[in-house]
Amino acid sequence: MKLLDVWHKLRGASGFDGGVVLDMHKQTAASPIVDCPLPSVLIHPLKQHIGASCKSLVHVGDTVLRGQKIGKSQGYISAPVHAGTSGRVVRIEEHTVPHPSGLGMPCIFIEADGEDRAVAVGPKLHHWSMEEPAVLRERVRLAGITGLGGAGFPTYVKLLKDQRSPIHTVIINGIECEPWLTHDHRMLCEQSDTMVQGLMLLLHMVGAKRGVIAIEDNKPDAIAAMQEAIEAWYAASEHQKALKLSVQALPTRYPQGSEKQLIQAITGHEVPAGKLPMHIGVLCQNVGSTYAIYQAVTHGHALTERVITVSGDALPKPANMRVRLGTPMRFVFAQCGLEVFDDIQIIHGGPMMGERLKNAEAPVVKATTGLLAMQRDVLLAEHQVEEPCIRCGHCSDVCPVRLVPNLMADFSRQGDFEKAEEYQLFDCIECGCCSNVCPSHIPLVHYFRYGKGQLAQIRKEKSFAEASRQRSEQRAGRMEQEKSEKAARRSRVRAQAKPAVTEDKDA
Amino acid sequence: MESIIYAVLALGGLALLAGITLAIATRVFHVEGNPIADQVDALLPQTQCGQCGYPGCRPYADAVAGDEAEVNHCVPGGERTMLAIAELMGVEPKEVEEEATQPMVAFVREDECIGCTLCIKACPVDAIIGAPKHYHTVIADHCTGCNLCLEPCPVDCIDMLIKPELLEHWSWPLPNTQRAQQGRERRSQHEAA
Amino acid sequence: MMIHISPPHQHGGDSIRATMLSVMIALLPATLCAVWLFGWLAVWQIMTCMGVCMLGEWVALRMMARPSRLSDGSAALTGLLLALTLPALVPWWMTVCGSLFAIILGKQLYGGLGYNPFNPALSARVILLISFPLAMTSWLLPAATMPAAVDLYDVTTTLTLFFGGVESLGLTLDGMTAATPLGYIKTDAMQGIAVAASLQAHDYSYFNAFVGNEGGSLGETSALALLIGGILMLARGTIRWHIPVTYIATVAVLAAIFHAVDADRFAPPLFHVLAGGLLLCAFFMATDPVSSPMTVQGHIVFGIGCGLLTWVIRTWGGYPEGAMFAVLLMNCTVPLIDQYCRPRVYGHR
Amino acid sequence: MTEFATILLSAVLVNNYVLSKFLGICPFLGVSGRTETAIGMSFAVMFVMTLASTASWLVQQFVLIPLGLEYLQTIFFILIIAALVQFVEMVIHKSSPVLYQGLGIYLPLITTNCAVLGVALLNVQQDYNFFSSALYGFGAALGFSLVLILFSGLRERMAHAPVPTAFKGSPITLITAGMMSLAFLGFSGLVKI
Repeated sequence: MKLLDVWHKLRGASGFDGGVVLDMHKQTAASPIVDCPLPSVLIHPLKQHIGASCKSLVHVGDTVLRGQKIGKSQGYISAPVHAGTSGRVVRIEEHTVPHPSGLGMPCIFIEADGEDRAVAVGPKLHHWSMEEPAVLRERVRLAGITGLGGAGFPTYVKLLKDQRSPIHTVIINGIECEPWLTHDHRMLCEQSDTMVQGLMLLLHMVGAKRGVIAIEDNKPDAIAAMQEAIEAWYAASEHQKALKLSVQALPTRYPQGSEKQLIQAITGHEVPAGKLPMHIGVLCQNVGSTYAIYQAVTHGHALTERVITVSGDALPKPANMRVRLGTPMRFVFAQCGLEVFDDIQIIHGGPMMGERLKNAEAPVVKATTGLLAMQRDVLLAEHQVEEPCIRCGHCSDVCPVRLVPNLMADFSRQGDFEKAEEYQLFDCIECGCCSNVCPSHIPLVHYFRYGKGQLAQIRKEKSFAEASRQRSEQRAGRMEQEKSEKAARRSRVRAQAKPAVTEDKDA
Repeated sequence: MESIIYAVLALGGLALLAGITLAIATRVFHVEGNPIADQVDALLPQTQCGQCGYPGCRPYADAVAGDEAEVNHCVPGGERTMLAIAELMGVEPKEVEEEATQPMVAFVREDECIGCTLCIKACPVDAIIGAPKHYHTVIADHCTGCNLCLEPCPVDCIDMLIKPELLEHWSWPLPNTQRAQQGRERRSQHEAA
Repeated sequence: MMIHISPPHQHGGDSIRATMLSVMIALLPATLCAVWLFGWLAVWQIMTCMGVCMLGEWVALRMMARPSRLSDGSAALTGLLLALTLPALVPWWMTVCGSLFAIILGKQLYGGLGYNPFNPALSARVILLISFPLAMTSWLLPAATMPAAVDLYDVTTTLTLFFGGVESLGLTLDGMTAATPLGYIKTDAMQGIAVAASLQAHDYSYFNAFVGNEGGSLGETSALALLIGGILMLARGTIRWHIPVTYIATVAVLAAIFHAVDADRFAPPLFHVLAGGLLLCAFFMATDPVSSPMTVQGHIVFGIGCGLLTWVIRTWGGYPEGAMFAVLLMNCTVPLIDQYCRPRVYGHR
Repeated sequence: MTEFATILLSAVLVNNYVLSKFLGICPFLGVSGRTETAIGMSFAVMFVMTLASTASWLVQQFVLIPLGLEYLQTIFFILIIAALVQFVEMVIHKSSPVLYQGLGIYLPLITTNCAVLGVALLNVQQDYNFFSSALYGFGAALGFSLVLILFSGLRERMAHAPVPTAFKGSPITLITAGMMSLAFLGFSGLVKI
């Protein structure tokens, strides 16, 4: 195995294993970010992150301000939800959310009053370098920031300063390896100074010395803009030479932007299985998250808006938009000239990892990276007839995690989930490379999701059965005890010649 | 004649030797208990519903391990449990007699409950709480949906409800391709054959 | 009822048919070379094999009420591969039997494309070899060295040969056939003749072996054509380099070591690499995706195993050529290789 | 040295018990469904066969020949093998209940495994000395194990293949065994005895 590692290192110019080169379709790469107008009603789902769901803090009829907390986080891994604009709570009910199941969840509906009055989550901290990292981290938590790259992991959890594994490198993930999406690209070009400031802020919060801005080499303008911004920063602040900031251009290859793969490409280390990047001293933040963190700290803004790419081959006017969270997708599409959705498939996110949505009613949430309106007939699934696997091995060639996808999918299909797990099913990052290259059009990722779901189900049933058994055994023991006590009492009663009547009653 | 005696003696002697060796080995390599019953019990869903005809999961596990019961009597466990037990026991899988329906949970209509505690006594997993003459309530998270509380209730105030489908509990179904379905069918055919 | 469809929604455009087509294109040089060497006879053999294979597949799938898979080209490829491993002079009915073995026994009985544990073409080839040892080891002389009486570029002559056998032309096998280099060094070795002497006695030249002007199966003789095809497949990414390279390298290294120890008994490495079906097996048989391992590590193990077995059987075995047996034997080990040769998963030690 | 290598190679590859002598087909087909079971069976057979060939050699040399009882060879050998198998069964039951469960009926069936009796009888026939017979027994078992394990891998892979209904189960298994046998023919002539 060691020899193999050497081989991987030698080959390591491109950084991570596997991966594919895709058609990028970055039509909106040159379109500046525009503001999406405010809709009349905003819809805020009570869970927009990985972790525990939020509890509503408002009632129907309440008036709220922009940035006011309306959903209280429960549990450690969670993030609060804030009102997107000022107005009145009109409904709290189930509504469809961007989720592949098409099921709904409780949402807070806010009717905008048009004034858009805002409230901050805290005072403006322009001199954040004087503040304690813990204070800043608390600010990030209050602002409800989650990873804006699509996964939605609560950001403040990642900013924890751990003595056992101090963070030495902060990576700003400007890779944006999904086709069609360009919002991070535009942010890097338009907000390069803020990005450098945000990176400084992150370095300060975790006490790291090295900051890297990773950008794929298909965005030369973003690379140039960031380099310029960093040079300008070095020129402006003589005294902070101890910090090493750099822009790293990486070859364009999907899934370069996946956190684990990016860390491997930049540091050469792998994140151990079941651990987080912080355990090897790395913090990775998305471009959008960095911007949101900076805004939260310096201006006290809660996370109420984000930049998304609205694109797709069925969209008349694709754009990069700053959208208020909670805006219904139909409204966003209408801004881009799309009103009728016949034969059009909406994808929430990019084409490689995004989900197909049933309709355009769901709102934009924190994890929305982009909205694609695609012609149905160009999508893979529409003409996908699953053929037998010819074991060509392309799937394991392109797997960035070095799995053997076709065998795992086979085990999942046959219902042999334990075997699939033995082949490290849970290490799959569902990047979709394997499905993308499969000559037999096998929906491998779907099989993995199915397998993971079934395994989780089996596990849940197992633990439920175990708990039931314990309760049942306790009950059996208790009844046994009661029985023997009763018997003992009865024999005692019989032994005494003429027992008192009251005693009998007790028994 | 002599050769017959030799033959008998030699064969008898060797047989005796083998017998003694085996007798000693039986002592040395004696296996205690029946670890199989524990393994079977671990596979059962522990609903304690008694639909198998045994008063709970452990008794059924003992019966299966002792070859006294077939592997296909666990209704709530369904096909998956049957296959797992059959594989453990190394026997041919058998069709499950009744397929379990959707997961259910008991619910007490509190305004009708008279507080008789009969259901509390019937519940095999202590999932119903309440005091005499007070409303009883089912702890939904503990309920195994075994139906055992329905029978004793004198006023029929217990309903079995389908567990609602929640977004958090949703999981991906098998892909909708023909091959995926065929794969599952083949699997079950293979197990059954 | 909602149909759930998982990402990705974008596909790279690869397909089974494209893969099969790519292999067939890579076989084109070897096929043309076979036609150049053996004239129309090669054409009849190849057409029979491909036709019968496709027909067999169509009938088999029809009988099992399964959708036809002819359009993906896998049956045609199997036929072509089988034809290239056959001696040119095999009678037509053996060719037909072999093709049916390949498709029905080797492939459809296992469940069709993707499920056959053994390479269909090779298993049919071995069945034929064991059933008809004489016919399968009578190697027709290439057209260039053929006696004038037999014109392999003549349609009627070759048709008569193909359907009626040598006897129908009033000839005997002796005048038209020659042993393969592997064959004569083996027979000579049994009589104690040194390798070099044996090669010299049979006018062996590396150049002829390289371009293919020597006795052998239809498509296995020309190292040049096979190399062109192999490189084409490597360049197009149809196969990975690990199996052919480790396979050939193992044979070469073993041969070099033993040749250095005893040059009289063991043939030189280059001879081994150019001789027999090694290159055909290394590039086209051992790399058959269905019957070879999945992972890179597996490929390396598989290639080394094939090389080792090929050389051992050639050198010490009863058969002069071991390549196809070696690949078939290694096919047996593929499930185990798949199970034990998996790459280290990201983040695991 | 060369002689020992020849015996071993011949027993493992060239004259493989399963694929060229067609001995031991019962466990070969019966226990090859799963690789783990096959590996367990392999160890059991290796143990039994090596011991059986040595024990039978000893009995042949020191009991049967001196007493002139060669005609009782078969019954003596079966007695020894039966006792050995019983012993192995107890050891496995104690040390690995899972393997014991997996081997199931095939463990006692080693008794009637013709390969074991075959190795004992062939040893006598070929006039091997003590070490040669031990080696031959071990080699034959090694060959059996090699083929059994390879075959179990193939069968695991075939288990879920859409084999035509008429060929499901034993037919395709036997065809595969035949194909393996063909492949092993490649070794013929490897060792000249």
